[in-house]
Amino acid sequence: MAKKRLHHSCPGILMTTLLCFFGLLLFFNSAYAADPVKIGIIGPMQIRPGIAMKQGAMMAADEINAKGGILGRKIELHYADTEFSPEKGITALNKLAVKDKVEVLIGGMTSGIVLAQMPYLSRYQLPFLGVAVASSTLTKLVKEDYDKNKYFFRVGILKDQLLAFDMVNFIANYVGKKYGIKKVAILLEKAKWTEGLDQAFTGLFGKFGMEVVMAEFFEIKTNDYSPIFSKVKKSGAQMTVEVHSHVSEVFIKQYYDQKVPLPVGGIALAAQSSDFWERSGGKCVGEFTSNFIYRIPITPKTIPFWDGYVKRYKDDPLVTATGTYDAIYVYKDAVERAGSFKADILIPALEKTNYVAALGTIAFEADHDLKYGPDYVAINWAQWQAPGKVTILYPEDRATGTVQFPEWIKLPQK
Amino acid sequence: MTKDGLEIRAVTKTFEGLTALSDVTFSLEDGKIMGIIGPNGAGKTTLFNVISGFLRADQGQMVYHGKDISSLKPHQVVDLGMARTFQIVRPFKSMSVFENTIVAALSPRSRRSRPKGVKSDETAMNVLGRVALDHKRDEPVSNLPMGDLRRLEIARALATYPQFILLDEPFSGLSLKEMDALAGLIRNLLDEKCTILIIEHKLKILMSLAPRILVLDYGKVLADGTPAEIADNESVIRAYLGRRGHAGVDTTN
Amino acid sequence: MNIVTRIWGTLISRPPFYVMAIFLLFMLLVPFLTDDLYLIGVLVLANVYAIFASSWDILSGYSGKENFGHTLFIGAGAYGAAYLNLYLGVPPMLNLLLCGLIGAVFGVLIGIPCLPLVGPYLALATMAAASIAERLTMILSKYTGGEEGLYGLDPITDGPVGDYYLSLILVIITTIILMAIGYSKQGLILRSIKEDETASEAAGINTTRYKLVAFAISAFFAGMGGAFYAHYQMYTGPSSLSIIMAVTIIIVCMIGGMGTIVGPVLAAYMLTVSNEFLRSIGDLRLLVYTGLLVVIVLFLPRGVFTVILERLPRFGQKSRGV
Amino acid sequence: MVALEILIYGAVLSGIYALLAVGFALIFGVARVINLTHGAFYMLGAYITYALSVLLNVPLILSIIGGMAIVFLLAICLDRFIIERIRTTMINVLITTLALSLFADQVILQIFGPDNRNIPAVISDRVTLLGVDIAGQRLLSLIISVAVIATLWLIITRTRMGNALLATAQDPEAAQLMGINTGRMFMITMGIAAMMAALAGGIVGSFLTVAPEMGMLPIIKAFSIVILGGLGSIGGSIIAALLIGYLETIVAYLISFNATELVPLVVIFITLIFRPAGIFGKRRGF
Repeated sequence: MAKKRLHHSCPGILMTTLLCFFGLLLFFNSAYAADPVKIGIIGPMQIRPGIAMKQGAMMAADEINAKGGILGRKIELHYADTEFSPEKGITALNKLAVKDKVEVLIGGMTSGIVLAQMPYLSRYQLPFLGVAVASSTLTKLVKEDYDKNKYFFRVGILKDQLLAFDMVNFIANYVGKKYGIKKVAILLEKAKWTEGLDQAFTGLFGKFGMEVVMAEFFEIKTNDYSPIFSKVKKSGAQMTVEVHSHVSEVFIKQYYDQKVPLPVGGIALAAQSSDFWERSGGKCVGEFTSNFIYRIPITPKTIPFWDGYVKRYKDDPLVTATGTYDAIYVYKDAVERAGSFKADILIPALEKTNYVAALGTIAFEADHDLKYGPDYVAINWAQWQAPGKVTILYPEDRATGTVQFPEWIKLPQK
Repeated sequence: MTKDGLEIRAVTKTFEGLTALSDVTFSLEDGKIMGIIGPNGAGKTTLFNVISGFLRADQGQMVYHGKDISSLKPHQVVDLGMARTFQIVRPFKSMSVFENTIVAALSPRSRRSRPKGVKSDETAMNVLGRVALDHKRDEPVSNLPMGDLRRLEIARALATYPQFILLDEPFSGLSLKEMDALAGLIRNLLDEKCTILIIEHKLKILMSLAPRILVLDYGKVLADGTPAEIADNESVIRAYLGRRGHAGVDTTN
Repeated sequence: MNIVTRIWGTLISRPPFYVMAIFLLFMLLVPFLTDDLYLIGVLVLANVYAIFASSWDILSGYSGKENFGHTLFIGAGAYGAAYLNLYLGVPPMLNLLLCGLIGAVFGVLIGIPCLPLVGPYLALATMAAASIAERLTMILSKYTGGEEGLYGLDPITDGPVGDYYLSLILVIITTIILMAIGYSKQGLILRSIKEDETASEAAGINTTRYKLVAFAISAFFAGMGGAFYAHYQMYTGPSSLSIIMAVTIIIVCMIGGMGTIVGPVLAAYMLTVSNEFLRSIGDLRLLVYTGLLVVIVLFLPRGVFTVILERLPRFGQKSRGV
Repeated sequence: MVALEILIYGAVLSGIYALLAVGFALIFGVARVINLTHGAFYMLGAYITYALSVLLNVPLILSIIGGMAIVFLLAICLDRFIIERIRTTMINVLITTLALSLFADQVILQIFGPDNRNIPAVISDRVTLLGVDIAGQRLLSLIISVAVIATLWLIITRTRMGNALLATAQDPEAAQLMGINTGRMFMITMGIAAMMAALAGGIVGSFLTVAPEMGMLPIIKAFSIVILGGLGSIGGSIIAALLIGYLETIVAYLISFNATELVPLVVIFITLIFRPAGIFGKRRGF
């Protein structure tokens, strides 16, 4: 009986609901004053790096707003989730550009998503300060078609080739020299940004007098690494180099379980977060990791930022937090120099940026890439050590300790 | 070997070791009617399924009008002019009486066979008229009583312009009046030179229609003859009486 | 001209067609009623989903062959458009047609082996086929761009309003053709296959052929929609092949009412638009959706709009036949 | 050496797959339901074990048992309040159970966030077996799988309840006529299967990972195993689990590491096209 009655009343209810939907839609008017400057934060908001972006942005915005905003306009943050998919990334960008009417985009993670978003930047004339995208293709596009792609700037991290260079430099000049390691096996996550790295590595290791005995891509969603580790064991490599920007707990857990007797480390975004020790069940012991900042005085702003962040969020800042925080300041700096928020006037000013940020001194190359070097932005190398702390090793003037290997690690000489 | 009629030669069909049909052989001339009887599980419906292409015989041969039909698909069998009805009626439940019939009228066989200029709608109405369902053309099938559903089955078969009809217990569930009407329809079909193979439990009405009856038991042909011969056949009597109560046989009207 | 009058003749007596016509005419006016480009963008997406859903419906809703791999055809169209445009410079408009054909070819290729399968077996086989294609885009990342897909396709029009009108025209064409098929004798035969394939065969219908044609038609429009989607986004990637998307399409059709064409189209708009409104509740959105879906399946198993559509009176006594 | 590694790692993989697939096959065989929430039960088992052991400091073994118990109850409720009502329509069951598993993902995402979690191992030592280094927990998971499946086998073949289950699987209507409460049989099956999935989730947490979407991949595997083995055939599922487990391992070691995920999908497709009843199924389920 009840079921029947439901069926009778449903058409009416549903029609009304439908009409209401469209009615609301059409008369929804967002015509309030455009006083604040709207900044769009775009990234994978459901996962840790995206949350860190949001946190870094809020911190910068609050600081700037407390001091009167940018050219007298308060910052208003808008967020959009790319959900780790280029398609959703486009929808998210559309939402920020058209609905929220933001004046600049900050964020971006996963180069493939930003590549898919690129054509839209010129459509909406929106500057985009990319925080966690490493593919060199992005800035190559700026160089190839400046008028169309000039809106993109890389802020938070270095491009893939430089990441590779810095890593090879650390492995060859620090670990390699110290322990006589000459042969490496490289395991890379399959992604747009690692494609560039793969090519860069073979040449680079050769240049530093090392040999790549094995290079293998694995998929982001890999669940069982045993076959690949067994291959590593047999490859004759003396060290395992890992490169991935997604989940890497499974990788390191199984590396430990399988007692691969080689030192391991490289670029692993997950391993940069402070609770990685706990999340990997302590199995990341001995893993080399890197980060753009640690709690060390890279610039006078680094430690205040770090402490402020930890105080506010009870968590160490991820690279995406630092990048977003700095990017907002870089934007403010450029706007104030340009005296305008307009993209056409702003972009030349952004190009002339020379700003001391938490990350280092931020300046851009002609193709809008982040400048690299001890005077600008460089990577710090460290190691996970028992009982769950990160010891900074390199550059040596920033070191907080020395290398310690677990007992099953076999080294060529010692 | 004749070019006419249907010839079934040594057809055998087994299901997971159970023999449903064993070495069944018979033939039927065009324009004739033959009844099939047998206890439940004797393989009558299986025989229909094999002939109409829904099941493939393991062994044996079936020839209709000189053409081997052993490996044809059901719709190809219909295309040769053989239509069937189902023992458990299978209407298209969400469709109207008319829509049910028109599906058959849309078959290639029906399009080819009807007089030029006649549309499928007309064909469908026509056959509905023949089975006296035309007044219910727009009713949803779900509202129909059993008698109407049986006639709808037959209407659907007729809409394909068959020369040969396999009727699977067409009289079950019908009232006396309906049975008379259906018997009349079957006689009409015979007058139109249609060949009919009919499974029926209601022996009285079957015997009044069919001058020849085939008895199946355990998948084997037990007897093949006139009603009188069948009634006197020792093994037929044993097969029926050997079962508890005249299982599957209904001698009443 | 004969075909046009025939299509019109088929549709003219059908109330759901008027519902659709009124709705789509209203949609034509939307850009005059609002200058919210974001809303227009959302509605472009709704148009795309309307094409995907209605093309699924003509096969699965009508013949009951529930295809869980519709994205294979969409992906074939989308990747086809990307290759044709990026490597051969085929213009977007031509791609819509070519990729429809590519989709149809895939429809036939998948249709032939899958047709004998019924129920969950068909669902699984089609789902596996789409998943295999998705995995292959990852494995062959050199040619397909892997996880990140192919980008840099030519835009199909010069802005959101153009995209909107083009996609709406595609919806109109698609729905007119699909509804005409649905109400035609072929549609009736497909419905008979859904009801009882055995009885359909016994009525002399070559069900395999009808199912295969339905596969091809369904895949044609899916491929066309996929090509539009790729050009609209100037990008295509493996998510256009994902099971989640295939399931989303089925859900749209289930909520709208399977086998009606109108229902899935209306549901596509309703869900896409409400999806945007629910953006404010952010993460909880999926939670609301999945919960709602379970409730609908339990209490309105035939879909939301079916109940309404069936209550509309029919016009024109004469042609009430088929 | 490679052969030994394939042997051992393949066995572990097959064991976990079998644990998931047998439950899945059981539900299908007895209740004629393709239950896509099976992956969610696996995920929930892992999360409940994590919450109990890591957050509430309950001893690990008890946590795993707790996870199994809670999932058992959830499964019974699912059967009673939802599946019971839609059992007859295949597409409704598929879509509803899929929606429910997405629902479960979202609930977990809201509670625990997107980060991956780690469940400590029952056996945290690494062992060297025949020259192959392997986590103790992996071996343990193999042993548990074998033990659980053997127990299940005994229950089904030797007990009255098992006989009732088999009767229901063969012909629910006849079973009902014989006085078997088929509704209860469906519910028990659902509960047992869900418990096995939860157990699998609880023990893989230390060498795989615990994440909201972790149930999706295993469900595809379980599905392909059950199709290969023949829907409803428990023996078939075990053999199919071994086949797929080893096939994946062999492909990973000898052909391409990245082609492993393709294996179950291709197996599903080919099996369905050429032998829809599966290699050990006597007949099609539908």
